[in-house]
Amino acid sequence: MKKFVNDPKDFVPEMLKGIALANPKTLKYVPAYNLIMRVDIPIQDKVSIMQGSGSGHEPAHVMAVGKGMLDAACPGNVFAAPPADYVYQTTKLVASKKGVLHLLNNYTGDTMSFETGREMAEADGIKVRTVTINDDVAVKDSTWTVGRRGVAGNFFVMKAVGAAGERGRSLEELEALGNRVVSVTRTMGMALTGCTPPAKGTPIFTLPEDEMEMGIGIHGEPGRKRIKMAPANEIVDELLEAVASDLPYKSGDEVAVMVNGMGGTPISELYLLYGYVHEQIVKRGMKIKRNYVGEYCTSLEMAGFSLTLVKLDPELEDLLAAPAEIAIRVF
Amino acid sequence: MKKFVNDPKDFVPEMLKGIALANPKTLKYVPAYNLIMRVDIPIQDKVSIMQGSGSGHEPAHVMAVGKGMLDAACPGNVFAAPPADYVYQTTKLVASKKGVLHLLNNYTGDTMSFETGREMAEADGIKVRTVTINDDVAVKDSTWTVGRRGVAGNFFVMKAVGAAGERGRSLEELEALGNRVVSVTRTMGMALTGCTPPAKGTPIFTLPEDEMEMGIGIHGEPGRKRIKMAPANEIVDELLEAVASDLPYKSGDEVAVMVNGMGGTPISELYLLYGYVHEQIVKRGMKIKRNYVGEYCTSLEMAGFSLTLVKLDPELEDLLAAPAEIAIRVF
Amino acid sequence: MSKNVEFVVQVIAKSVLENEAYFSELDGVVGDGDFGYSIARGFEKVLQEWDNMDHTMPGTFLKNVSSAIVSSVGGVSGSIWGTSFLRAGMSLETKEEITRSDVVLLFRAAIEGIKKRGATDLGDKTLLDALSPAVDQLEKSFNEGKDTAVALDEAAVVARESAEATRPMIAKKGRAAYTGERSIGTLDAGAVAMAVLFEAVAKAWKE
Amino acid sequence: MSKNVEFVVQVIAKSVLENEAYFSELDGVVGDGDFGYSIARGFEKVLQEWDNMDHTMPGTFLKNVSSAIVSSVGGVSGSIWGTSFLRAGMSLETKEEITRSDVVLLFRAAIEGIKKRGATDLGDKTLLDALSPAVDQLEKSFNEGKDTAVALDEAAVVARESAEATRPMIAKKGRAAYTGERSIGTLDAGAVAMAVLFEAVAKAWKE
Ligand SMILES: Nc1ncnc2c1ncn2[C@@H]1O[C@H](COP(=O)(O)OP(=O)(O)O)[C@@H](O)[C@H]1O
Ligand SMILES: Nc1ncnc2c1ncn2[C@@H]1O[C@H](COP(=O)(O)OP(=O)(O)O)[C@@H](O)[C@H]1O
Ligand SMILES: [Mg+2]
Ligand SMILES: [Mg+2]
Ligand SMILES: [Mg+2]
Ligand SMILES: [Mg+2]
Repeated sequence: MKKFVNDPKDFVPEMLKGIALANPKTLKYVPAYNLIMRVDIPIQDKVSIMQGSGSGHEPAHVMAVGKGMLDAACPGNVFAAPPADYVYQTTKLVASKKGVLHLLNNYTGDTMSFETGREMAEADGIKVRTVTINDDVAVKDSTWTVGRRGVAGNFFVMKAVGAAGERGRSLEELEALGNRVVSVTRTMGMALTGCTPPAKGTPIFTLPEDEMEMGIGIHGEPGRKRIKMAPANEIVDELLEAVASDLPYKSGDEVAVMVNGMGGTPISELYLLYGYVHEQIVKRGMKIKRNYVGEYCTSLEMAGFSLTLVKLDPELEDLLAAPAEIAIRVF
Repeated sequence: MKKFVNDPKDFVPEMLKGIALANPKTLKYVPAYNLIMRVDIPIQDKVSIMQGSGSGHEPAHVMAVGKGMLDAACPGNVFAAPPADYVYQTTKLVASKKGVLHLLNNYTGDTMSFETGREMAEADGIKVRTVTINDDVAVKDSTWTVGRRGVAGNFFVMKAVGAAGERGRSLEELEALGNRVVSVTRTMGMALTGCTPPAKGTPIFTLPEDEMEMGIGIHGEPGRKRIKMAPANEIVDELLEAVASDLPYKSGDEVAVMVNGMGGTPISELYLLYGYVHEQIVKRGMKIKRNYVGEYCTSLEMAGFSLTLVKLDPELEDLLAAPAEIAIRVF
Repeated sequence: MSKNVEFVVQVIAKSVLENEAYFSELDGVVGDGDFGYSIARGFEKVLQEWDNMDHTMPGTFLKNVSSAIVSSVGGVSGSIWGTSFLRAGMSLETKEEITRSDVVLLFRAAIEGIKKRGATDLGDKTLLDALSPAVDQLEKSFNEGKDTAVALDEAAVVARESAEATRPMIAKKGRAAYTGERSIGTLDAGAVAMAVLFEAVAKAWKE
Repeated sequence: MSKNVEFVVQVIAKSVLENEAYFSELDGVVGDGDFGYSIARGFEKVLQEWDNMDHTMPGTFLKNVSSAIVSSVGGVSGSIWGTSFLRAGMSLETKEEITRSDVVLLFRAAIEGIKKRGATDLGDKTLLDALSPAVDQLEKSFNEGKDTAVALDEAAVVARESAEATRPMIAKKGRAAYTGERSIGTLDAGAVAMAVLFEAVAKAWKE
């Protein structure tokens, strides 16, 4: 395994320690519950917003903690949802008079932990609301499946809800806003390679040199289908068609576009992809108001990317444009 | 080759197109000379600052163009310095009354192209000064070598000079400032894997599963020595000792610290590394005033990182803290 | 008999730790490869907390085991295994000694808990598909008056057969479900774990 | 004789394009693996611009070749090869026809240009270490009155031997220099390219 790691069991705690040391004025690391939170939380007249999920998706979600986005994140081990107890303890730590908003990606494990954690917190008299993110169009939402997964689109929920939270919105308003963002956000991802959880030491899956996986999840779950490698533009065509036709996004729509790297794909390739994505979206008659090119929700060192479209309205656009002070930054 | 690419010959142009399309209000792409420049350049009462180098180091340098940093960047092909003609043409395009500052990393190819390009520009009566960056301590600066390489430390030169440029400093002042930053900046990098230039299609070098390369350059040039894989902390110990003892950085020094990813290493690992780097630097009695964790100067999809220390003074710290509007951004 | 409960939990814990890599590998085929790691951390915690647990009543002991798991294991496994031990413990109320029929009831309670927590049932390609038939066999063997060692052996055989029988199934729960059709032909990691654990307990019982 | 100059440049261009991958591979051992790609782009440009070039005088023609290279090839190769063709062209002044001794002078001028531009000399493990001895041999063969085909063959043999002789050398210039000791035992990409090109020209001349 070619990774920077000491004892694999310490991978997540050591990463969280690094985040806190890099942001001493704004962030705090609480080892007991594996959580990163703002030092100035709870703020009583502001709803506290938290997200939990497996680790391995960085910067999601621990590096998205900060004024204007999350107030706390409680990650589990790599690709494992946090224990229900962490969700409960984190909720208690951040709870303000206005309540706590739980954001989570729709995976069985996360749902289970957050349901239990919420019950425990509510038993303590804490007001909790939940927004479940499920933007992945790769999973067909048929009756027998567990529903669509939450993937890179979660960024837009965190950002919009985070900005609205700073503006003093109520818990119910934030819940409604979060669900509204989910309702206009769609994503599909693909992978060129698998990835290796530090504690496992071997790749979750391996792809032959000439094959790629379409419709991948953010945990290395194999996706929809495995096909031969293709030129970048053809890959974009397939993802864009799947994403755009799902909502659907129509000519005249104002959109935000995200080309999200899976962790191992260099930014040069992401911008190469964006160039063609941009042209194709414009061809479809949409107006690109905001674009996001980089890593927002990854799968460790997996090579691949996901494409996200968000249908904007003036309020949403304004919330996305608002400032946020989080760990991922350039300066 | 597992990359997002169409015709490998178009890799760089298609990436540059993407950068321009993602930043229509601020950046312009000039295909004829493979360059990215600010739309509002030249500004006659401001020195224009440009850097050129091979491509494959993104975000350096084409994604570092914008108000407060570079005014233009003229990349060559992947890992090949730009043709002298591009340097000349770019210099002509950005030239202002106050002159043009050339920033370049110390490699034979880049030096040759910039020397020729500068001569051609000066023949047209353009004022040009040059700052050559050589922060890499892995290369012993003996008489017969071509001198130390310029690596991730170039970020601090671009940032400081860029901020000072916005403040109207003269060409000579910027040249002096740039050289001053170089004189207090030291870096050493290492790799866990090689990398594959799109046009080559195969890795420049491959490392066995249990080996790593210490003292790597940013072009996949093999480094100082190949040794067995080691725990993250031990790798940090070796790089930090090499970097810190070089200037040397002493107890009481105020420093900026950069943990720079080589392209294929996920941000989770970079923060894990930073946590230990931070502790060790504090142990050495230095004060960390600014930290940088992420990708600043990469080698395509190489897995690895470099560690940079910059000795700060109040002026330098202030310049590094100044805002800059460049392509790499979170929102 | 209360000592037996602790003995069985010890055996389970040891065997989970021994099989950590194997279980993760199974989960990696169509899942995300963390199953072994997750429950291993849980039973590690169980062993750490061992001496702080209440050993007077098997019921409270099993509830302590549940807490150790819930506070250390995330996701599906944390909830599913935590619920199982919690429900099992609750079913024993305050009994100090337990009978063979208590054991069957204890398993039934755990199974009900899993069905509810996991919104799942037999045929979804989960650990239930091995656990449930194995418990049926255990009850049958007990009713036929076979002694415990034999009954455990017979249950273990059924657990193994049932685990193998998950191969043709299509996963309807957990991450494996995202792969739909592609989960056909693979073994469910949780089901195989059940077979491994029943076999380990049966073997240890004889020694 | 001017046609011969164009013929040789044609052969060089074709052979560089044929050997693009091979040259890059050589540069990849201790360099950065782009040598073949870089000069291939240069000679591609030369062929594209071919018809726009001034073919009246070999000197100006060679200068046009130089411009095509300098405007399309970056780094060391752009400067080194650009300089070589520029100096070679300048050495011919305005001659319309050139002699064998002009050919030797032309090569000498190119070599001087490389030494100056590259701040290098024989023994630094660069293309010079193959080019320079090959040109010495060419001059010698010419002086011995051998006909051109034979002289080119003999120069090609020396170029190949000299390229092989770069193996024990330690690189003092270019990216390979960063690897210091480790460059020992490897062939210099540029030197091998010289051997390949001399061999190609010698072969083509006979046909
Ligand atoms: N909804 C469910 N109900 C009961 N058991 C389940 C459910 N989903 C998955 N499982 C079991 O859990 C195992 C996977 O556990 P684990 O890998 O820890 O979950 P995940 O990685 O999906 O969070 C599966 O092999 C299956 O036996
Ligand atoms: N300073 C120099 N002077 C002359 N030739 C050089 C010099 N440095 C390198 N070379 C030649 O150029 C070749 C490498 O060319 P290329 O790969 O294009 O350069 P780089 O990748 O280092 O910019 C080497 O094999 C060597 O023969
Ligand atoms: Mg998991
Ligand atoms: Mg090069
Ligand atoms: Mg799993
Ligand atoms: Mg090279």
